[in-house]
Amino acid sequence: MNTHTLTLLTIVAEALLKDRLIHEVRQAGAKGFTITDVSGEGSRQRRVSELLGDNIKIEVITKRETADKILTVLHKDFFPRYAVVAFMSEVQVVREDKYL
Amino acid sequence: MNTHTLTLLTIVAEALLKDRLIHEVRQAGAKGFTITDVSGEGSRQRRVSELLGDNIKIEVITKRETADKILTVLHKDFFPRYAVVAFMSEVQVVREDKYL
Amino acid sequence: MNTHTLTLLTIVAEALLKDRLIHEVRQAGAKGFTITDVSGEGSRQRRVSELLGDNIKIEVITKRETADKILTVLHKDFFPRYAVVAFMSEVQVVREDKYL
Amino acid sequence: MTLFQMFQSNICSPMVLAFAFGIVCRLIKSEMAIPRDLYTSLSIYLLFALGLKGGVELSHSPWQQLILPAVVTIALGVITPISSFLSLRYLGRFSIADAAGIAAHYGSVSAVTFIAAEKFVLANLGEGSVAPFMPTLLTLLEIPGIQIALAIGVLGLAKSKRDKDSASGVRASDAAGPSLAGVWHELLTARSMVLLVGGMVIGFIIGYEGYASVKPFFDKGEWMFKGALTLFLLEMGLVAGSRLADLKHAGAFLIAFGIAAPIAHGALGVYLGSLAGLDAGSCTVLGSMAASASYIAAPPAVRMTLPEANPTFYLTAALAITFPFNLLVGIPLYFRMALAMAGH
Amino acid sequence: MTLFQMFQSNICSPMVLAFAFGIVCRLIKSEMAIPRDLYTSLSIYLLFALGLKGGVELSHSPWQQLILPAVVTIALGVITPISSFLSLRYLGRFSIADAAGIAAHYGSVSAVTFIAAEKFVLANLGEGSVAPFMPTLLTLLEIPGIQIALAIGVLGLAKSKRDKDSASGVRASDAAGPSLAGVWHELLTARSMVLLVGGMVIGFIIGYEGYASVKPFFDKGEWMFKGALTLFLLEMGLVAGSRLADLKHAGAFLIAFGIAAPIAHGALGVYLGSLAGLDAGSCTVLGSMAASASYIAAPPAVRMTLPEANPTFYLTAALAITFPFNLLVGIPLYFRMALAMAGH
Amino acid sequence: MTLFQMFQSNICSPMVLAFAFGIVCRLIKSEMAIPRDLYTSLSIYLLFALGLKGGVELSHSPWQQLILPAVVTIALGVITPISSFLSLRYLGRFSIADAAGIAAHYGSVSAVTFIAAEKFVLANLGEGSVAPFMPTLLTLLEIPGIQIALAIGVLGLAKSKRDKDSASGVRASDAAGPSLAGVWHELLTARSMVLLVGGMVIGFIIGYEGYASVKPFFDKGEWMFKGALTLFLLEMGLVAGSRLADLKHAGAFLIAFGIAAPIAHGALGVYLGSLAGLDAGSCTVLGSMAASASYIAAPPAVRMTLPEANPTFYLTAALAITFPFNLLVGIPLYFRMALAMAGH
Ligand SMILES: Nc1ncnc2c1ncn2[C@@H]1O[C@H](COP(=O)(O)O)[C@@H](O)[C@H]1O
Ligand SMILES: Nc1ncnc2c1ncn2[C@@H]1O[C@H](COP(=O)(O)O)[C@@H](O)[C@H]1O
Ligand SMILES: Nc1ncnc2c1ncn2[C@@H]1O[C@H](COP(=O)(O)O)[C@@H](O)[C@H]1O
Ligand code: NA
Ligand code: NA
Ligand code: NA
Repeated sequence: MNTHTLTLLTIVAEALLKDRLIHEVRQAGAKGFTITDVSGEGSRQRRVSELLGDNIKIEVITKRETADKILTVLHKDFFPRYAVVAFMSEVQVVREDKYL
Repeated sequence: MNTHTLTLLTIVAEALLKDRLIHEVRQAGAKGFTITDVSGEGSRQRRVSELLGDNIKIEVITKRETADKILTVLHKDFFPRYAVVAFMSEVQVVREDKYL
Repeated sequence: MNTHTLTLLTIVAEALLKDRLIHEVRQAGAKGFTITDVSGEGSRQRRVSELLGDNIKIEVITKRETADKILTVLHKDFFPRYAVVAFMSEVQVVREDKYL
Repeated sequence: MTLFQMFQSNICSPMVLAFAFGIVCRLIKSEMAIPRDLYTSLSIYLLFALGLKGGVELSHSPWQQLILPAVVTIALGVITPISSFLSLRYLGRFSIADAAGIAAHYGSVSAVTFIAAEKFVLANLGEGSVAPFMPTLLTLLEIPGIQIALAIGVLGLAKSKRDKDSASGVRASDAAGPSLAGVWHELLTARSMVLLVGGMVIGFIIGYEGYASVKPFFDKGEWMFKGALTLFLLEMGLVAGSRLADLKHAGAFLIAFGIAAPIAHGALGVYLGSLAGLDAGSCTVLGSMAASASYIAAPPAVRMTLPEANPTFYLTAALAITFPFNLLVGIPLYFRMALAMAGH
Repeated sequence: MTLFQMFQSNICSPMVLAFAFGIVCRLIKSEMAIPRDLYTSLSIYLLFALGLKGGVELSHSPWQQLILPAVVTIALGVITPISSFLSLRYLGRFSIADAAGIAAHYGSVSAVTFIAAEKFVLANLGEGSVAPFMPTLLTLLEIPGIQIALAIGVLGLAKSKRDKDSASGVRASDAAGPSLAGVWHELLTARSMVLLVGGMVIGFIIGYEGYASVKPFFDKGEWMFKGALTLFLLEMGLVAGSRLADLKHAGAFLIAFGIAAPIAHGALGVYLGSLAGLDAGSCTVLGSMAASASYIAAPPAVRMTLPEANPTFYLTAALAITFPFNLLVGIPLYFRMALAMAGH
Repeated sequence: MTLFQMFQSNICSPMVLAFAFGIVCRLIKSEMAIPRDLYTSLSIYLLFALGLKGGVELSHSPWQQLILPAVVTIALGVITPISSFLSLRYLGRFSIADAAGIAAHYGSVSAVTFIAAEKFVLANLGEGSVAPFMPTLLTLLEIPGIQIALAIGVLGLAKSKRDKDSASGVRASDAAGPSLAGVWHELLTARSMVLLVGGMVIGFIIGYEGYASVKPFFDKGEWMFKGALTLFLLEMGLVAGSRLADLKHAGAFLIAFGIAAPIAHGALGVYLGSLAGLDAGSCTVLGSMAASASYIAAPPAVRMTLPEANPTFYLTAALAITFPFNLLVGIPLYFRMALAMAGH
């Protein structure tokens, strides 16, 4: 299979940010995303899941620039205030145009 | 730890394809897989999750040729008809023989 | 975005190991983790999920040495006795210090 | 009671109001949601309870009475998908796949519409006014219509592809979907079917006596069932509400179809029912069954076998148009038809 | 009955014991957990049932009686968040965000405390001793307090930032949170609000007659509701139990506040209630509402809009201190106050 | 009633049929499934209800009566895991880990078998024919058998490893599992234990009076409990059905063991019960407890501590052989034994 390299951006955040994060992902121009219910612990030691919901993971396959755009928004508006982590890696896809 | 490089193939698809996709994964010779319930949106704008179920994610660690075999089947039988995306990346494992 | 490279360690294991694995992850010095409920099949053909629970996936972003430490414990105490797989890949993060 | 009074009393039942409430929640963009597992649990409970009661009733009703009604029910299961397909394809100019996909839904039956119709008749004519074997007919009507419509769709697509291929001289890969045999197995062993039939068999074995100890838990006449139904209809309202925005994509023809088809099929059901010797109450229920569109069994089967059909069309028509139409207007209407036919 | 006997009978109810049981489970580090979907299902059921009954009662009670009590309820919704903020900020030396976040919880109301208070009054004074429109007041009290506290917090933070900026000469980026208008929509369409109001509207429409068929399923006086409440309180106990360890982070002032605030607000509620002409039973319930701290509607709203506030403070205070205090001590106390005020 | 008639009436109960229905669903490869959270909710409800009722009963029964039955129950908890281990290891030639793993299941007890036995006795001998403290015995029997079998397994494995090491001269790494102390904590605070004991304590405190208000929700004699049990047994049937295919891997010895062990342990339980002065009904229940194999508490404990034991063996034996055997044949059999011993 002939493949193309794209960026997989993964965001893990507290669940109540779901709608706002989806909005930012769309805003930045991503064509799709996949969401998973997860739980977790990090440096913020948030033990509030019962009443505030657990975490969600949002995965976005997109080109590097779009991922960067999303990261910039996260950096500015979300990282300082909420429990959010984000990371990127490279993935191989078959139908590149589907994601651009 | 001494590690070996293998391919991680990730498939995200509508949930009712679960049994058929597992069948294809096994058929191609993969030794195992991990399944997660997810939801998502893509270019097909399917808003049918309540009555047709959400998406699933299938992850398969295997050698590149097996992943290619699965991708070929997806490309032929699934991509044109169903809401499915797939992508690959490289991962490091300790016990290579477990996956071959 | 200026990014740093870290290791993403992914562990898939039978659910009843959850507390023990979290303990090992913390013990090795990781600063956080994300857990997902998953199901799956592997070489052990464990068909016990109804009464013993399904699998969990634990994802840890950390430096390579810490991941190696966790893998060593898995290799010694878990791989031989339980249904567990683990693999690593590289990811790009923005705030490196958060994970160290 | 006038037809209008009937509408009114029908609209003010907790179940209909719960459905409306669900729709409103979506219209005001509330985050309100019923947990997935609660929804599944309620549907397991309702279908099993339905089958159980049906089996108990069957266990002491003479089998001969069942034959004619069963025959007309199967006739409805053959006629309604075909009539739906033809009007959608040739009047509505839908593609083969879309026409067949929608037809599969209207050829099958909605269990909640069945329950609502039965409740309506019992409220108006009293205990005993609906034949005990109606759940059996429900089971008979569930599958054939889906299969017939799917066969039409799959064969039609194959033919149109062969035509294209022979025109272009190229042979397209036949991206094989699941076999029709696979779909039979799928439908016969689907959760809804298995619960109805399983409940029926258990009910038949335990009879009145064994049923007594669990009757308050499962019986349709009891408040437990009614409470569960109220919550289930709240969820149905939520789902229907999130489909309302799709009505504009559905187009005027589909909206008209979603109202005209139930009226036509409902009238046919009432008529065939009376031919088979059913009383007015049972005719109403049979008419409502024929008029209803499946939204539990049909969607996954159609999605699997005819992925070319657009889900927006069939889901919106079945759940956002025909289901509320039947609940509010259709059932009282078929009831009037049945009374008229019985000479009242 | 002496105050002590009241405490005793209160403590030995299955609901209070289930709450205690939940706490014990966490203390002995048991893996015991209530499935998330069961918790959500129970809360949907309880809130909808609460609204439904309230609506049914409203449907045959004269509206004029509601006006004065509604006015004092809204007064409570304005006073309690401000009194909470001021004491937390200036006596307790909490940061603006923390003080406002906690105040949002104490300005709103806990539905389970409401139910417990009503049960308590009915058990002591009998049927009819609580005004039928109390659930309406519950709905009125839910939101204003949250909004007022959030507004105080957001405006206070903005001001302190402007002060800092003008001092340093640098302009910080204003990492925009959601707008207050967004929060209004969020709160008005939140699950708990929608279920209460939706249930109330449905109850109002169906009235006594329509309610009869689902009463055993939904009514607060029936065992179904009590059983569901018992399980819900078990879960509340589990959550509270896992917060107990946080009491040491909360600090002595917050613990004192978690006990003093409900007493003060409860007394105020009882007093305003009697001013508005409510009888002793309804005064007790109004006092308990004012005394209670929200732990369903408030936490997500505060987390969203004031992420600077530390959740450990507001969750621990509301659920691990004030809720059990009201359940065990507060309600009987407000009851004595109400009786005293009524001249008994 | 002859033994045969008893079997027949037993088989036709809704619960047994629901179990059979679950098995059939798996045999026809239906997608039918009970949502995980519903399953967990049902088991929470059933165990808590069981404990609650037990506690209420205890609150007004003289403690001295409990002593002898408690002693023989603990004796059963010591004897049955050892007898199981010995026959599996030396007659069945199972590995140490497998023999100990299976023995842990047969040394403990199945709560659903307990309920079924009690229902059976009450149906045949009427109200009051089972001692009120039986749920207490259930609690006593749950854990010791698991611990004893695990200790046998862990010590046996350690010894066989030492033997191998000293033979080869190499010292294997001792891949440390959880300590037995850890397992004690795990078992004592496991959900099933905590619910039984917690329910019992609450029941003991509230007594008859407090129980009255929630009795219809929780009581074993009420339809709510029976309905929940029916759904739970449907799920058990689904799980057992998916294990049937494993019977061929289990081998003839294990199948024979799965039938012979309950008969032997059941007879012993009946005998010891009558020695302890229990009446025929209670002896039947004690025998059924001894005969039953745990499939809720034991599997995770064994998997955790003895991962070398093959789950296919213990799960298949406990759930696909012994559980249905007891449900259909065992309970009536122990009942005959108990009657015979009582001289009927
Ligand atoms: N090192 C990490 N590896 C994996 N997930 C993490 C890590 N740190 C944080 N997370 C996830 O991100 C969420 C928020 O983290 P934090 O903002 O550090 O509290 C946590 O609840 C975890 O789900
Ligand atoms: N760009 C993307 N990034 C991540 N997941 C995607 C993306 N596009 C599609 N998906 C997932 O694949 C499913 C099917 O996509 P589609 O076929 O485009 O409708 C969606 O529901 C998403 O879960
Ligand atoms: N090749 C694989 N790819 C992805 N996941 C796997 C693979 N092999 C095993 N797993 C996961 O690891 C669990 C334990 O595997 P095993 O120890 O091989 O039975 C399985 O239940 C799967 O969830
Ligand atoms: Na139909
Ligand atoms: Na308050
Ligand atoms: Na036993």
